[in-house]
Amino acid sequence: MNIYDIVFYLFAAITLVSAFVVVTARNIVYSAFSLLFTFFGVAGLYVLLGADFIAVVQLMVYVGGILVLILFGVMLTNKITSIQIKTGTLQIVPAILGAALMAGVLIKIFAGTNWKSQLAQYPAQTTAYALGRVLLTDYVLIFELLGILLLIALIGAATIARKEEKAG
Amino acid sequence: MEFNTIYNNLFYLVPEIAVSAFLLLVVLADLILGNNKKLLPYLSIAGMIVAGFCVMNQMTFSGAVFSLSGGQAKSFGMVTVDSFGAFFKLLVIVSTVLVILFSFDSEEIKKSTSRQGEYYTLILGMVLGMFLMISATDLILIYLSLELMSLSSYVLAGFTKLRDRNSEAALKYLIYGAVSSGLMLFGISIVYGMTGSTNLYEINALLKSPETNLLPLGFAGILIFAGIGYKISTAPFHFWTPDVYEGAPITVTAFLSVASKAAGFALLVRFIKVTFVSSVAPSGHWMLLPVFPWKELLIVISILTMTLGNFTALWQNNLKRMLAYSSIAHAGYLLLTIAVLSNQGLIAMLVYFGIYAFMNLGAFFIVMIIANKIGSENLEDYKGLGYSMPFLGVTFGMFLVSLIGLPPSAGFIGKLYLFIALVDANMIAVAVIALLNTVVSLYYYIRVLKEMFLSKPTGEPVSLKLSPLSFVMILVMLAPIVIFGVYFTPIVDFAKSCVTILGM
Amino acid sequence: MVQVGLTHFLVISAILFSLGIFGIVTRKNAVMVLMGLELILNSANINFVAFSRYGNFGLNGQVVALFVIVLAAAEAAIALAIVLNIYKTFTTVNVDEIDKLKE
Amino acid sequence: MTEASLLNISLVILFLPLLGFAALIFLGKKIPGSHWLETFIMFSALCLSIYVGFGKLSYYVGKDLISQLTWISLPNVPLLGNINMDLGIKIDNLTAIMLFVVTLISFLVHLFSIEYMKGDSRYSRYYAYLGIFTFSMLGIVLTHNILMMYIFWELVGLSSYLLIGFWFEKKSASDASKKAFLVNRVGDTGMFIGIMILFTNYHTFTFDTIYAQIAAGHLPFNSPAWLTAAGILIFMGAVGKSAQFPLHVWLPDAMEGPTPVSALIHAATMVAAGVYLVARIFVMLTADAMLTIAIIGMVTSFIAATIALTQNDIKKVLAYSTVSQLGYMIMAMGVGAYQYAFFHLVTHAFFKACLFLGSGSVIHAMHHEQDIRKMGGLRKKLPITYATFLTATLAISGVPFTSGFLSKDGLLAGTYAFGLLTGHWIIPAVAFLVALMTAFYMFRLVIITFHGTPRDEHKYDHAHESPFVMALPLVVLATLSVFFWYGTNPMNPSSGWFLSKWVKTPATVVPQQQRFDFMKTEVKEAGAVEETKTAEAAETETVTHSEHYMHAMHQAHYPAMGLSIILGGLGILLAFAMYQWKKIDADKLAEKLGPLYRFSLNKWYIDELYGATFIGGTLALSRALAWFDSKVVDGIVNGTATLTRGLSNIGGLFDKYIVDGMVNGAAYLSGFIGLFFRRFQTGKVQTYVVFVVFSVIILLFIFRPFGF
Amino acid sequence: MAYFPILSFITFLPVLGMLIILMLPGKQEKLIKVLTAVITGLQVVLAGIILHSYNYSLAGVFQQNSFQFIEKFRWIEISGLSWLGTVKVDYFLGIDGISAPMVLLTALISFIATLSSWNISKSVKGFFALFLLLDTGMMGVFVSLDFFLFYVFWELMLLPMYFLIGIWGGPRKEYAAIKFFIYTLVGSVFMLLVMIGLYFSAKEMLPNGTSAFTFNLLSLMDPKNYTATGILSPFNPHNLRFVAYIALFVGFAIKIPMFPFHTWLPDAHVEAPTPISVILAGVLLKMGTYGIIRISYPIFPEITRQLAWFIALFGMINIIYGALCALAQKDFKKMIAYSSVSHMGYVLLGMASLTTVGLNGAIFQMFNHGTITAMLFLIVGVVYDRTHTRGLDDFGGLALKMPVYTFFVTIAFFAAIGLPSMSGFISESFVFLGSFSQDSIRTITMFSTLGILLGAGYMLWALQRVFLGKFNEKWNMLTDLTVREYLMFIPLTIVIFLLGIYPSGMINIMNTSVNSLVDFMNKMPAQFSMLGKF
Repeated sequence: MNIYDIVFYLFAAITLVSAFVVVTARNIVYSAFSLLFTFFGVAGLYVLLGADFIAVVQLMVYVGGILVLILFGVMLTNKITSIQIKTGTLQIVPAILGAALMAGVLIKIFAGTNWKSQLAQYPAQTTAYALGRVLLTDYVLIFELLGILLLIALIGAATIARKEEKAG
Repeated sequence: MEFNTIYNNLFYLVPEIAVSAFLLLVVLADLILGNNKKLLPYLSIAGMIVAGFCVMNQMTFSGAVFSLSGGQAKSFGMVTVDSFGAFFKLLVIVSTVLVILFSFDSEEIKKSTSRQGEYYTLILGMVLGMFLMISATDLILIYLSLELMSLSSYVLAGFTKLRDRNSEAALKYLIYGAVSSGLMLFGISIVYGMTGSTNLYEINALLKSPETNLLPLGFAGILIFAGIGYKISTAPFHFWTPDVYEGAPITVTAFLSVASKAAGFALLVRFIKVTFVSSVAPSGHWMLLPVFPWKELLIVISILTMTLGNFTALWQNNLKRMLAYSSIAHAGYLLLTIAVLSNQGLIAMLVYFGIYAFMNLGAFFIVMIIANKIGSENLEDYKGLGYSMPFLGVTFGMFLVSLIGLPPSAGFIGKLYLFIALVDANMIAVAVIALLNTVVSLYYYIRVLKEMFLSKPTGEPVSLKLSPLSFVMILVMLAPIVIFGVYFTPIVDFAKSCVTILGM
Repeated sequence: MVQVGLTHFLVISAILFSLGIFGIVTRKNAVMVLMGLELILNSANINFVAFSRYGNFGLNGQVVALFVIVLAAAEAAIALAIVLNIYKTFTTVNVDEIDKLKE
Repeated sequence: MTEASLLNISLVILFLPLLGFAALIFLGKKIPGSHWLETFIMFSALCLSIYVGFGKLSYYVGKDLISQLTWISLPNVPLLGNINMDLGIKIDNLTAIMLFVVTLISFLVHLFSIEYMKGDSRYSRYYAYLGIFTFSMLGIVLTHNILMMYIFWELVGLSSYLLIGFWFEKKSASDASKKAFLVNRVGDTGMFIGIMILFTNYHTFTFDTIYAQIAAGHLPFNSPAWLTAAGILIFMGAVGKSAQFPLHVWLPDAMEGPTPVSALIHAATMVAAGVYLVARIFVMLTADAMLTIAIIGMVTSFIAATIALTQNDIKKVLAYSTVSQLGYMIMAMGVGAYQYAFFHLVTHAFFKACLFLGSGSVIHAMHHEQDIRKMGGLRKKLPITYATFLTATLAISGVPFTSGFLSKDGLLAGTYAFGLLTGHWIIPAVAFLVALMTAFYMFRLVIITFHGTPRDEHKYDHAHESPFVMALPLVVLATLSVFFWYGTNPMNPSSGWFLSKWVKTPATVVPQQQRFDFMKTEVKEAGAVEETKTAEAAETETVTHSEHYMHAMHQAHYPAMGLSIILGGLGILLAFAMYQWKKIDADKLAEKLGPLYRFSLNKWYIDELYGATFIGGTLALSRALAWFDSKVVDGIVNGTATLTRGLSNIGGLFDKYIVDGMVNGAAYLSGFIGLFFRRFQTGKVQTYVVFVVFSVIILLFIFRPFGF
Repeated sequence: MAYFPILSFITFLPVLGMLIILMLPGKQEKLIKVLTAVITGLQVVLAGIILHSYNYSLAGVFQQNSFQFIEKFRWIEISGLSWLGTVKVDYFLGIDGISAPMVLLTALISFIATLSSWNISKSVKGFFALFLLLDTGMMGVFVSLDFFLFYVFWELMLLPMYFLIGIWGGPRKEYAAIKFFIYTLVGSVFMLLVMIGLYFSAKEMLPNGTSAFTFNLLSLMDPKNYTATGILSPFNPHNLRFVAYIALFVGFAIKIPMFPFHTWLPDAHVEAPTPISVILAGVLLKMGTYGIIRISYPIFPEITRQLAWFIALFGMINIIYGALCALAQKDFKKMIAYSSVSHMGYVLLGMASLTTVGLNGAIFQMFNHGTITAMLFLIVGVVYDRTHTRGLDDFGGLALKMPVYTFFVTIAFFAAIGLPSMSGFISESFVFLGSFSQDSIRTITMFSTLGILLGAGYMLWALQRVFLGKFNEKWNMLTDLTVREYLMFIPLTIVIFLLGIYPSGMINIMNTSVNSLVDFMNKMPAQFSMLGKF
C-alpha cells in the first residue's frame, strides 16, 4: 500500500463516483459539474500512467472546451428556473441490466486475460517532445486528417447552429 | 521515417490530396463568391473528376505507405493503395458526382441556397473520409476516417433544418453513430492492448502467434464489427437506417445508401481480409485464422439482415423508408459475398455493388423527383402516377425490377454471381434462404408498381415537366441496368481485375 | 490489497464505459446523453494510455488518446449544434419525445 | 370413253357445284341471274353424270375405277414405316348410279326452287348452299376412303345445318338446324371412333386396302369383337345421317327448312347417305353387327310409321314416312338384302323427292299453309300436282307396277328369308306391319289433302297450279317411280337389269365364323347349282350368299309379294274407309285409343325424353361445373387468395395486401414477421442503443471465440 | 443465309422497335402504331424466310447438328470456381420442326394483334412498347435451346403481360393481372428449381477438355452427361427425377392452363383487352405445351412414359371440363376462354400418345388453336368495341345487320368445332388417331371424343344466341366490318383453310422432328432408367 496506490484509488474514486453522479443526478447542472470531476479524475489517472501531456490536454480540452460547450448547451436548452431542468430517466431496468452485463463481461475479460505486461519506465522528461515528434512523423497523416476533421466539424456546427435565413 | 519518405509516400495519396484540396477550394470559393453559389457544385464535380483521374492512375498500384518507424518489419503502413481500393473509390466518386447532380433538382437543397457552400464542403468531407476508410489499414486511421465521414453525414442528415424530421434524423444519427463508434473505439483499444499495435498487418502477424488469448480479441472483433456494421447498416446495428433515411434529404439518403455503404463494405472486407486471413488458397478461398468464427458470424448477421430488411419493408408506405429497408436487405446480400470468404465472393461483391449503386441511386432519384412534384413520398400518393408520368413510371419500374433481380436486368446478374459464389462455397442452404428472401422482396417492389399503374389516380392528375438534366441522368443510370443485364462481361472483367487486396 | 496494476485501470475504464452506456440509455435530456458519450470516449482513452504503459508499446497509445480527445471535442461541437437545432424545432431536448420517425 | 376420262369427268362433276358455291357466295349479289347459273351448272353436272353412268355401266360394269393421290404422308414413322393418307375417288356401279340420282334430284330441286324461293332476300345464298350441299354429297358418293367419307359427311352436315336454318330469323328454324347438327355429331362421333379403330390397325383409310387386310385375316386388335364394334360404330354415322332410332329426332324438325331442301336433303339424298355408307362397309359387317343394324332399322321404321299415322303437318307426315322408309333400307342391309336395300334407296329417292316437291307445290299454292286439316279438295285446283303426288304415293305404298313395289317387295322378301333362315321372325313381322301402316297414312294424307271438300275456302280460292318450272320436276320424278325403268318384269325385280347387272352383293371379308350361316361360303357340290347363280358367280367371282339363302329368297319371294300386296291394299282401303267414305269416324277412333293416339301424336314423347335427360342433364351439369369452377377450383387453387381476403379483411386492406397475400400463405407469415421486426423500430434512439448493447453481448455469447 | 443471325434478329427486332417507340413522343400515336405494325410485319416476313429456307429433312430435337439457324456462343462464363468448375450459359438459339411452327405462329399472331390493337387509346406509347417487349419474350422462348436462356425469356414475358392486362384491362383488371402474375410466377419458381437441379446433375465437355455443369438442353437430354451423384441424375440411386418432373410439369401446366390450374385464364381473358387476349390465347398458352414437349419429354423420357397416362387423363379432363364450363357461360369472351381450355386439352392428349401421329397432331393443334382462337377473340373484340357488352344473351340476329361479320364468325366457329376442310379438323383427328393407337390411353381417347360433340354444342348455341333468331332492335346502330378488321380476319381465314385443305404444308415441317422425338422417347427410357429406379 504505497503512496502510488493511494493516489490511484483516490483518483479512481473521484472518477467513478462523479461519473456515477453524472449519469444519475436528476438535476442537469449537477451532472454537468460532476462531469468536471470525472474529467479531472481521468486526468489524474493519466498522470499516474505517466502520460503527463495527455493529462494536460485532457484538462485543457475537456474541462476547458467540451465541458464549457456542454454547459452552454445546458444553458441554451434549459431555463434554469423551469422545471425542465430536472430531467427524468427512462428504461432503467434494461439500462441497468445492459450496463451491468457489459461491465461484467468487460471485467471478466480484462481480469481473465494475461496481458503482455512489461512495465515501461517513466519517461525521464515530459512526453511532449516525443509526442510532438511522433505526431509529425509517424502520425502526420492522421494529424493532417484531424485538421480537416476539425474544419469540417467547424463548418458543420456552424451550418447547423446558424440561423436559417429565409432565402431561396 | 524521414521527411523524404513522407514526401514519397504522399505520391500514393494523390486522390485524397486532390479531394482535400478541392474541399478547401470550395470553402474558399464559398467565402469569396458570396451569394453566387452557382459555381460550387461544378467545382466539386471537377474535384471528383480530378480525383477520379488520380484513382485511375493508381489502378495498377499496389503498396502501403506511412509505416510506423517503431513497428515490426511486417508493417506495411497505415494506408494501402490497391486495385480493390481503387474500385471502391471510383464507385464513391461516381455516386458522388451523381448525387451532386441530384442536388441540382432537389427542392430541399434549393431551399437552403445560402448554405450550399457548406453542403458541398461536407459532401467532399465525406468523400475524403470514405477514401481513407477504403484504403486505411490502421485501426486509428480507420476510426478517425470513419468519424470524419460520420460527422459530415450527421450534419448533412440534418442539413435542411426547416423540416423537423431532418433535425430528428440528425440527432438520432448522431447519438447512434457516436455510440457505435464509441464501441468500436473501445474494441480498438482492446486490440491495441493485446497486440500493442493498431496496424492491421502487424496485428495479423501477431495473431498468427499461438499465444493469442482469444476472448478479448473476439469481443474486440465484435465491438469493431458493431462500428462498421452500423455504417453498412446490418442488423442488429441497422436501427438508425430507416429513421435517418426517411428523415434526411433524399440526396443525402441516396448518398448514404450507396457511397458510405460502399466505403463501409470496403473497410469491412479489408479489415477481415488483412487482419484475420492467414493465406489465400489457389482456389481463391481465404484461410481464416483460427481466432474468430467470422464466417459464421457473417452468415448469421447477413441472413438476419436480409430477412429483417425484406420483411419489414413489406409494411412500409413511405417510399424512402421502404427503400431504406430494401437497402438493408441488400446489405444482407452483400454481406453474404464476404461470408463466402473467397475471391469469387469478392468478385460477386464488386459486381453486385457496381450494379447496386446505379439502381439504388436511380430509384432514389426518381423518388426525389416525384417528391419534388407531389411533395410526398407516401405510397398512397403514387396512385396512378404511371399515367401522369409515364416515363418516370416506366424507368422507376425498371429500377425496381433490377432491385428485385429479375432477368434481364443487371440486378439479376448481381444476384446470379452472388448465388453462384454461395453455391460454389457449398453454402446451399444460405443460398436458398437468400432466394426466398428475394421472392419476398418481390412483393413490396411490385406493390409500388401496382400503385403506380393499377390504381385509379386519387387526386387530379399531376403532369411533370422533366428537366433535360434529370432526363439525361435517369437514362445514364438506366443504361448500365439495361446493358449489364444482357452484356455484362465488361463489369465482370473490371471486377476481376480489382480483387487484389494488398497483403498475404 | 494487491499491487495496483494494469487490471485496475482496465476495470475502471470498464466501469466508466458501462456508466457511459447507462447514461446514454437512461437520460432523457440530450445533453446528458452527450455526457454519456464523453464517458465512453474517456474510458477508451484510459485503456489506450494504460496499455501503452503496461505493455510498453511506446507512445502510440498516448498519441491515439490525443487524437481521440481532439475528436471528442469536434464531436461535442457538432453534437451540441444539433441539440440546439432540435431545441429550436421541437422546443424540447428530451430524446424520448423525438420519435416521429418510427417503424 | 377411257377410265381416265371417266374419272376426270367425275372429278369435274364433283367440283362443278363447289365452283357454283364459290361464285355465288362471293359475288352472288352482283350476278343478276345467279340462280340460273347455278341451275345450269347442275344441269351440266347431270349430263356429265349420265355420261359417266352410261360409260361405267356399259363398259366397265364389273370393274372399279380408282384414282388417288397422296394427301398427307408421314414417312418413316418409328415402328410403323410410312403412313400415307390418300385422297381419291372410286367409281363402281353404286357410285355411278348414285351420281345420277344425286345430280338429277339436285338439278330438279334447283329448277323447282327458282319459283318456290322467288323473292327471298337471300336468294343467291340459298343457291350457294345448295351448291355446297351437292358438292359434299357427291363427295360422299365418290370417295374411296373412309376419312374423306367422314370429311364430306361433316360437310353435308354443315350444308344441311345452313339450309335448315336458312330462315334463321325463325327461332324454330335455328333450333332445328342446331339440333340437326348436334344429333348428327353424336352419330359422327361414333363413326369417328370406328374410323380410329380401323386406322389404328391398318394405318390407312382406303376401303379396299382395309378390306384386303381383313380378308387376309388381320382383325382389329386381333379380335372379332373389335371388328363388330368397328362396324357398329361406323354404322352410328349412318344412324345419325339416316335418322335412325334413337337419333331420328332431328329429321322431322328439319322440315323447318325450305321444302325443296327437304326434298333434296331430307328425303332423297343426304339421309340416303347413311344407307350408302352401310353399303360401303357392308363387306366388313359381322353377323352381330348386321343383326344390330337390322334391329335398329326395324325399330326405326316401326316407330316412325306409328307416328306418321297421326301427324297433321303435311311435311311432318312425309318426314316420318321418310324415316320409316330409311329404317326399311337399313333393316334390309342388316338382313343382308344388300341389293334390295340399295334398290329401295334409289326408288325411294325418286318418289319421296316427288312427294316432297309435290307437298312443296301444295304449300306454295296454299301460301305456306302446311296443316292438312286446312286443305282438301285440291285435286281440282292442282291436277298435275295431284297426279304426280298420287303416283308417288302408290309407289311408296308398294302398289304393283310402281318402282316402289319392286324394291319394297324385294326388301320384304329379304326380311322374310331372313326369318326363314335365322328364325328372327320379329323382323319380317314388323316389316309387313309397317307396309300396312305406310299405305294407310300415305293415303290418309292424299285423301285429306286433295279429296273431299275444301276446309279453308279462302286459301282454297287463292290456290293455283304451280308454274312450269315447278311442275316439270314433279312429272319427271313421277315417271321415274314407275317400274319399267328398272326392269321389264313388273313382278320380279331381280330379273331387271338394275339388280341382275348393276348392283351385286359384294363378297364379305369377315372371317367365316363371324358370318351368318347363310353367308358362309361352302364348297358347292355340282348338282345343287342353279344356272342363274352360276352365271352370276361366273360374272363376279365372289360368292356372298350361300345356296340355301338363294333358295330361301326364291321361297320367300312370292309369299312376301302376296302379303305385301294384301297389306298395302288393306291399308289403302282403311284410309279410304276412314277419310273418304267416312265409314269409320277417325276422331271417335282416336278417342277410343286415346293413350295410343296421343302417344303417337306426340311422337312417343321422345323429344321430351331427350330434353329431360340428355340435354337437360348436360346443361345442368355444365352449370354445376361452372359454379364448381368459379367457386371451388378457383377457391382451392388460389385458396391463398380467399385466405388473404379472409385474413386481411381486418381494416379492409384486401387490395393493399393482396400482393403480399396472394402468392402463398407464407405472405401472412412474412407480414407478421415484418410486424415483429417492425416492433423494434420504436423511433426512440435510446431504445436502439439498448438493442445494440444487448446484441453485442448476445453476439459475444453466440460466437464465443474458441476456448471461451 | 446461315451466316445471318436471323433468329436473333426475329427475336430482338421488337426490342429495337420498343426503344424507338420509347424515344418517340407519346403524342405520335399514329406513328407508333404504324411502327409496331411494320415491326411485327417484318417479323412475319422473317418467319416466312425461315420457313422458306427450312430444311425438312433435319430432325433436331436432341442432336445439335440437325438443328437449324443455330446461333451459339458463350454468354456467361465464370471460371476458376472450385467445385463448380466453370459456370457457363450459352446464348444458344436454333429451331427444329417443333419450334418452327411456333415461331411462325408467334409472328403471325403478333401482327394480327397489332392490327387489332389499333383503337387502343389509353397511353398508346406504353402499350405498344410493352407489347413489343412481350413479343420478344415469346419469340425468345420458342427459339432458345439453353434452359437458362429459355427461363430468362419466360420471365421476360411475365411483366409486360402483367401490365398489359393490369393497365389496359377491364373493370377487374387488377385482380386478373395479379392472378395471372402470381400463377405464372409460382409456375416459374417451380421451373427454376428444376432448372437448377438439372444444372447440377449434368456436366458437358468444354472445348478445352474440362467438363462443366450445363444448362444446354441438348446436353441434358443425353444420359451420358449426367454425373453419378447429381440430384436429378438417373445414375444417382436416390435421385429426385420423379419429383422434379412433376414440379416442372406443374410449372408448364399452369401456362397451358391445365385443370386445375386453369382458373386464371378466364379472368385474364375477360379482363384483358382484345389484342392481349389474342396474344394470350394465341401464343402464351402454347408455351406450356411447347415447354413440355421441348424440355420435359426428352429430358425425362422414362418418367414421361410412366406418366403418359395421367397426362392423357388431364387432357381428357381439360377437354370435357372446359367444354362443359364453356357451355354454361353467359359471357361471350369467357365462353371462348373456356373453349381454349378445352382445346388445349386436345394438345395434352395428343402429346400423351407419344406417337408420331399424335404428336404431329398436338403441335399442329397448337398452331391451329393459335390461329382459330385468335380469330374468335378478335370476333368478340369486334362486337365488344361496338356495343361494349359481351353477354351472349344481349344480342340476337346480328347476322341480319352484319352479314360479312357473321360470315367470318361462322368460319371461325366451325373451325373451332373442327369442321373438315378447316385446319382444326386435321389436328384434332390426328390427336385422336394418335392417342387411340396408344393402347394405354385408348379408353381415355374414346371418352375425349365427347369433346367433339360438346364443342359443337356450345359453339352453335352461342352462334344461335348471338347471330341467329330475331334481330335485337337495340343494336340498330351496328355497322359491319371495317377495312382494318377485314385485314385482321382475312389472313387468319386463309391460314385456316389453307392448312385444312393442304395440311402437309405444316406437317412436313414437323414430321421429321416428331419422328425422331418419338424414336427418342421409345429408345431413351431404357438408358435413363438404367438403374431401374425413377
